[in-house]
Amino acid sequence: MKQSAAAVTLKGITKRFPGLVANDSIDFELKKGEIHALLGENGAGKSTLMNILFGLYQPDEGEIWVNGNKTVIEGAGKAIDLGIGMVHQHFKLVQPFTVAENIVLGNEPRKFGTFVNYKQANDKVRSISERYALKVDPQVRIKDITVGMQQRVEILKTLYRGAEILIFDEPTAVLTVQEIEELIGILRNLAAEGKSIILITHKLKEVMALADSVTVIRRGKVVRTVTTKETNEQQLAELMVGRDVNFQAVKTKKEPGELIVSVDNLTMKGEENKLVLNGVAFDIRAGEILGIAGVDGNGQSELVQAITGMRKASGGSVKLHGKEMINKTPRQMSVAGVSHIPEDRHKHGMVLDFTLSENMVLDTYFDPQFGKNGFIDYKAIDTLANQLVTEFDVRSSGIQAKARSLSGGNQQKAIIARELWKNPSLLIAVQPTRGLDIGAIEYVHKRLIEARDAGKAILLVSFELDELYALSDRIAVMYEGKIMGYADADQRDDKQLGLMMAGNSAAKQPTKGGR
Amino acid sequence: MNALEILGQLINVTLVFSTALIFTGLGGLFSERSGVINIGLEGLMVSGAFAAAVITDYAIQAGYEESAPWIGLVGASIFGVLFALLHAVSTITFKADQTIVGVVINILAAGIAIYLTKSLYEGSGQTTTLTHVFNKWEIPYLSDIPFFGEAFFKAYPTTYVVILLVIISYIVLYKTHFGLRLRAVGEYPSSADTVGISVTKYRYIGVLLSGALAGLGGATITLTTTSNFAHNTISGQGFIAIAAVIFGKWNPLGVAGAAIFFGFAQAIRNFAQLFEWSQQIPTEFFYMLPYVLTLVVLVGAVGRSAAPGSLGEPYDPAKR
Amino acid sequence: MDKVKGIADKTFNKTSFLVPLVAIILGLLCGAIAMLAGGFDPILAYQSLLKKLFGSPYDMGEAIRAITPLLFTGTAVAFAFRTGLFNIGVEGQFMMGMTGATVIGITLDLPWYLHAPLAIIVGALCGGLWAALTGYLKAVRGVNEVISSIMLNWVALYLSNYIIRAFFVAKGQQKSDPIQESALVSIGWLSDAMDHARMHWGTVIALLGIGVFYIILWRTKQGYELRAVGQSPDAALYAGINVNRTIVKSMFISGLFAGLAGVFETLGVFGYQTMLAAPWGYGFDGIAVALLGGNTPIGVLLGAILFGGLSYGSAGMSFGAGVPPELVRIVIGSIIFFIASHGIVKFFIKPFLGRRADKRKEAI
Amino acid sequence: GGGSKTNNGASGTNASASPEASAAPEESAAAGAKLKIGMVTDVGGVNDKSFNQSAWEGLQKVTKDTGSETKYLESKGDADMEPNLRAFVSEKYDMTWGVGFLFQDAMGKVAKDNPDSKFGIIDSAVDAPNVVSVNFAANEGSFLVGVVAGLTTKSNKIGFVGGMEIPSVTVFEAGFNAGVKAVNPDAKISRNYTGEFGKPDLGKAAAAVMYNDGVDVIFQVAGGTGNGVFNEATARKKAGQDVWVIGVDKDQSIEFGNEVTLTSMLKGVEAAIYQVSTDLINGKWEGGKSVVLGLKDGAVGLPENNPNISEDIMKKVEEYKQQIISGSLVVPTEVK
Ligand SMILES: Nc1ncnc2c1ncn2[C@@H]1O[C@H](COP(=O)(O)OP(=O)(O)OP(=O)(O)O)[C@@H](O)[C@H]1O
Ligand SMILES: Nc1ncnc2c1ncn2[C@@H]1O[C@H](COP(=O)(O)OP(=O)(O)OP(=O)(O)O)[C@@H](O)[C@H]1O
Ligand SMILES: [Mg+2]
Ligand SMILES: [Mg+2]
Repeated sequence: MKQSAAAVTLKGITKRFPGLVANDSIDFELKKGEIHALLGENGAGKSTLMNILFGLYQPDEGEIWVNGNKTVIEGAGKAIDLGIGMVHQHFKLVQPFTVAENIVLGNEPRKFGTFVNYKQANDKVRSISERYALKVDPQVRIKDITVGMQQRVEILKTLYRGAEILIFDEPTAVLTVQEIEELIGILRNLAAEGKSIILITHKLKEVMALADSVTVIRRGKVVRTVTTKETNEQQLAELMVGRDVNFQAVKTKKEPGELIVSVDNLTMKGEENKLVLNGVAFDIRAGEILGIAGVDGNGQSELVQAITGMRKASGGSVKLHGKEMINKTPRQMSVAGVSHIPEDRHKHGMVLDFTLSENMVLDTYFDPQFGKNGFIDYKAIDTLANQLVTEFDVRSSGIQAKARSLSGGNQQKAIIARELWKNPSLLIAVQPTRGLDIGAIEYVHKRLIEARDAGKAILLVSFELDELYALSDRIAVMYEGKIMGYADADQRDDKQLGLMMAGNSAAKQPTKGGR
Repeated sequence: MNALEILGQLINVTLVFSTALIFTGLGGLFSERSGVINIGLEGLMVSGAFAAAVITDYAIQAGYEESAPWIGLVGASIFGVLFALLHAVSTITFKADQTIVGVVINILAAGIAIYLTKSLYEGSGQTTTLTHVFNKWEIPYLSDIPFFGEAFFKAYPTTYVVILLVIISYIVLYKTHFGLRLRAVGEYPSSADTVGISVTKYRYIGVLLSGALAGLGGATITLTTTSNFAHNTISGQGFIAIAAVIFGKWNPLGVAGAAIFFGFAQAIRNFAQLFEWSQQIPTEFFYMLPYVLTLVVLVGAVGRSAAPGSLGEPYDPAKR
Repeated sequence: MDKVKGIADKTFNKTSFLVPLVAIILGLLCGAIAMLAGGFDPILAYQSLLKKLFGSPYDMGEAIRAITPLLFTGTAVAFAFRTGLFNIGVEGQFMMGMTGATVIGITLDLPWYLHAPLAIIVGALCGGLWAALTGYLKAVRGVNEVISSIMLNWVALYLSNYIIRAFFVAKGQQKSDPIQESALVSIGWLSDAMDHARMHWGTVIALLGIGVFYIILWRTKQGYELRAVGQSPDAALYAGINVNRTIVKSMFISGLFAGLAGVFETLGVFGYQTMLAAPWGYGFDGIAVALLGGNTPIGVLLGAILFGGLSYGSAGMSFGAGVPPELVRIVIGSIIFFIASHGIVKFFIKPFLGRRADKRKEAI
Repeated sequence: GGGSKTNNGASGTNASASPEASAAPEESAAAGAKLKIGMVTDVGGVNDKSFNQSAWEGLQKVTKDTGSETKYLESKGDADMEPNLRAFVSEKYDMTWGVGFLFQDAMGKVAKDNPDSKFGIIDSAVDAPNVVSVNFAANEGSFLVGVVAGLTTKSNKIGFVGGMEIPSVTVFEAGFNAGVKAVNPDAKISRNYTGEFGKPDLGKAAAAVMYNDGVDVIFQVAGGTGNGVFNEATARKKAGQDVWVIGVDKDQSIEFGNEVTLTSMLKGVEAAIYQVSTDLINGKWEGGKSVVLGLKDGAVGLPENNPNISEDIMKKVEEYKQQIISGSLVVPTEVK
């Protein structure tokens, strides 16, 4: 019996949070050596379930069986002892520590009883990283490495502890295309080694490519468990959302209008006077979406910061409607008609402890319609908030709810509502669908295309090739602070795009844009 | 006196002022390294200073005259731990706001210490002057070395203890598994939690250590300089120690350096008043000197602050 | 069961009045236990305290006089807290406010309708600018406001002493010359009505100040900016708010309140300024008041009344029952402790509340 | 000696120590009229080992000798002084003392508002018919200890450690300097005002610096801060160094021992309080009187026993004392 026992069996797991049931009597089984995908909308309860399995939350009801034994997992320590490892949605890494320190933390090789044996730690890390072909340098600090590399460290952490059961919570949400490909390879490897893997993701393609079986959760309940062989993307999407989903945003061909923004020779200096932007130039016209592709860290964030005024450029020109706007303040840019859906919605997009209503005017509160003589008319703000919440279907317990209490998808909707309401001539959207489920993605895409059709110029920065191709009229590729060239938005060619993203400019000469 | 002699003595006096600040600063450091802000250092020092005065007094009366200051020192650290326990229970277990509880510790410790003093000493607002306190130790031979002898080898035993503690703290923090875990807990508690390290346990240790060390800091003042406890025995040193922790970038050596700097600024005002020219300068300017000097140095010392990442946040694994 | 928990959670969130109420009772209990341990009679002590507070018009007036500076300093601390700053420098700003008012009050010769307002404004500005210095150092040089304001407290103390000693002390005196009548803001008729208690207009202005605290933060654009910067400097930057300027502004306003506290001690209570060996303590007490009041305007008002009342009444306790006045600080400390650790309060009260909720359930 | 736990007396109720025993005064034997006399201290508190304490000791003696009820209130800040005085008035105390110069304004007001109550003030003068003001010519006594210091020093370096630089302290320095210069014009006098009256650590550091510099006699006028001067001297004496301290206000050799206490500059607060209070009890009280008590009144000067001062020096001291009393020598009150 024990021989063939499942790696993990969850029976009737229920978890309640004040006001909602996050997991409602969930049954789930992970077979040995399989990759099992967990699918569901934002807030369906996936992370909660996995946190229970990893001992971070205690279930209110239900049983956990690991390798055929019923257990109570009262803490992560116990989970680790049971051979469970988890790579969290938000990495659990100590930024100022080195890779090796992070990996051995809690289980340090020692000498004289208490002194950390760093040499041994480094050696051990090197040896497992070689064994699983996960190349990392044990001695660099986490804060100095890329997100993809950090994820490897997380994986190594679990392997170092001898995990046989691995949980991955949205591992691809923050990775670039190349990194995702590498990760898929790694996961296949691990499965081949006999590890059992639970994979949470919103990307159906990945599910189909990787998983053996899929469990779909909706509103805390299991909808169905199927094998990937007997299903397809469309069906999974329907199971998830409970209705038909359009994967491909409908975008009609359209002639762009007048020139809205013109960026020329934009440069910016970073740490140690390194050029993080090195002569960037492009134009965007009304009714046009310019997509920016590129591996994270090649100047995309800096480009956006320069255009929005959040960081000073060291040279060049940013013309809005023909008017020079280089190094204006964020307020001046905003007033001049620039809207910004920021990359980090928690850090920049919202004041999390303000109400939803207050957040709806974060960059327009000073407008005369919200009060005069220095006073604010909160009634007027509430009126607007109610209107936007209805129009954009932002779900919350009310406009006086703290922004913190909203789910990520609804926070993002609120930001988009706010930024579009400003009726900008230029909309800058950075990773607008990061971490959102397919239903929400569909919605955001629809809104962006509507904005484009309404004659706005849109700068879209994204790491998702699907998204770039679905939305953009033109795709510029950034590499090391420069625009390497433009990819053809109508004829998808991932290979050519990949080459440019890797710094190979041979594909196409940089042109300033326009058609 | 020649310049070198003056400098030697300046360092000597500096170390007297600095010792208590280093003890307390190290305490603050351990607490903050575990992620718990300790605004209550002042109160913890008060409790230590009080306990040292009373316990030493009792020990003297019980006939343990020579060991009395040492007994007082130990008692002070225990007393500091008791107050720190209050801090730990409410901020770690009950997730109360750390700043508020720190302020509470300051109010309570001062209130209780003076209340008890008055209860124990017939209504007097201060304890009796202790007949046996620490005397300076002159290290044989070393203290005869010109300059260095005066500067470093004629100090109170507590000074030697604290120097040792600085070194030990450094090693503990950066070389041992305990230190690695403590720093992880302070930096990003969920990283520790998810590898099976008890955040609660390490934070308790950090906060209780701060009580013990700040208690020693307070005791040092009683047992080396004031020889008794009164309502103003501790008046601001705990806050200066907090400044030393921040200024010293949460590193034991840095904290010690910062504390020595503050001590130096205190000492220099006494030396300045020795000189003829100083009579022309209003005394208030000498009193300001330590604080102005500190400000000037702070303003000059730009650089990102290296505060532990989770400082001030109660750890709640369920919080998103 | 869930429902009971829900009710308990609602009843015990921080904004509920029940927690402070229970905390006050527990705090008084702690004080009583300490008194019993010290061999005093807690009942007599609390009776004497109440008698001291309400026993005569004079004492009631003086209690108000004692509460007034706490209204200001509590507001100053709470205001800064709301904008993400820990203004531990209220003490120094208080000193500067006092000194500014003294200088104007002594040196100028103006009609009362100009003199007093000018002295008040200059004093407030002194406090405000002193605080703004802290804000500036934080905004521009990244100096932690806690450290710089602690240092500036001492500098303010000695600077004030120097100014008074060097320019305003008459020969053989240890305090400044008296402030001109025209700059004083005492309310003569009210003082007479209250047996010479030192009543002054500062109390009225302090109450207005609490209103201003509310209006600025929750009714004005400035307040929106201040709160945004306090909650999330990054989001404020995104929103186009000048974060550095807002920090300085916030400290400045906080310092105005602190300065006013000092102003009215000089112009309303003493009519002169002495040289001090140590800070007054109103600034640090202001931190306690702000925390007692959860940094809300109403809370500060009630916190100041509680803190100031207990402190003033402590002299009665000492007079009538022989209890050292420091006991009151144990009571106050305990109250704040229980408010902060409302989890502990919940623990104390749960059985009682559970029963009540059960009853309600039965009724339904 | 501390350590003994007592429950009463925290507020200084003397004759009726604990509330339960409030009937006690009735039972004790009458000695003259039994009155109620109160006293308000400044922030230093009643155990400041300085004039607040002396004042309270004077009142305690009054209780002992006459059975009168005495009580004190400590002021936590300047603002408390007025309500504290009024608290005694409203409790119908027969007389209330304010100890310290800071009481001047508060007492002026309270006395004016309550013409039927009687008051006394130390170290300041209030011009009102129901107030007795007592001041001390501290410069005169300081002159004499200056003479002692000037003649005792071997290094010719003498120190003065003060609390705050305010007239009630500088008057000591003025007299002291004059005394030193009178007998030893070459002596160098260092001064250090620590800025505080209650911080022994500052006093200790100030003394350490001076002794290191070669100073061998320090006159401390710094309240609790001065205790630090004694602590430093005691430690040095133990280590074999030959250093002295001159105490202030009371005979400080009683607390700090004859090993380090060269002598003390007494200020007869205790006697003055006792005198004026018993005057009241005996019906000899003169309201409105303002006195400056000096050498001729025996209110300032050296203690009776000075085991550390040689005959020769004592003779010199006596000479100067007579000159001052006779008026042929006028001691300055201000530091030049
Ligand atoms: N600690 C918590 N306290 C209260 N509610 C919580 C907590 N954690 C999660 N929830 C709520 O439980 C529900 C499930 O959340 P969970 O994080 O499991 O969703 P998810 O399926 O992982 O979503 P996503 O795709 O956005 O990661 C959500 O409504 C969420 O708001
Ligand atoms: N080989 C050893 N020799 C001597 N002492 C050791 C040895 N290994 C561990 N210790 C000490 O024993 C104590 C407990 O060690 P252990 O390895 O159980 O720690 P842990 O379980 O990883 O940590 P935790 O305290 O968080 O449970 C530590 O204080 C450590 O210093
Ligand atoms: Mg999730
Ligand atoms: Mg263990």
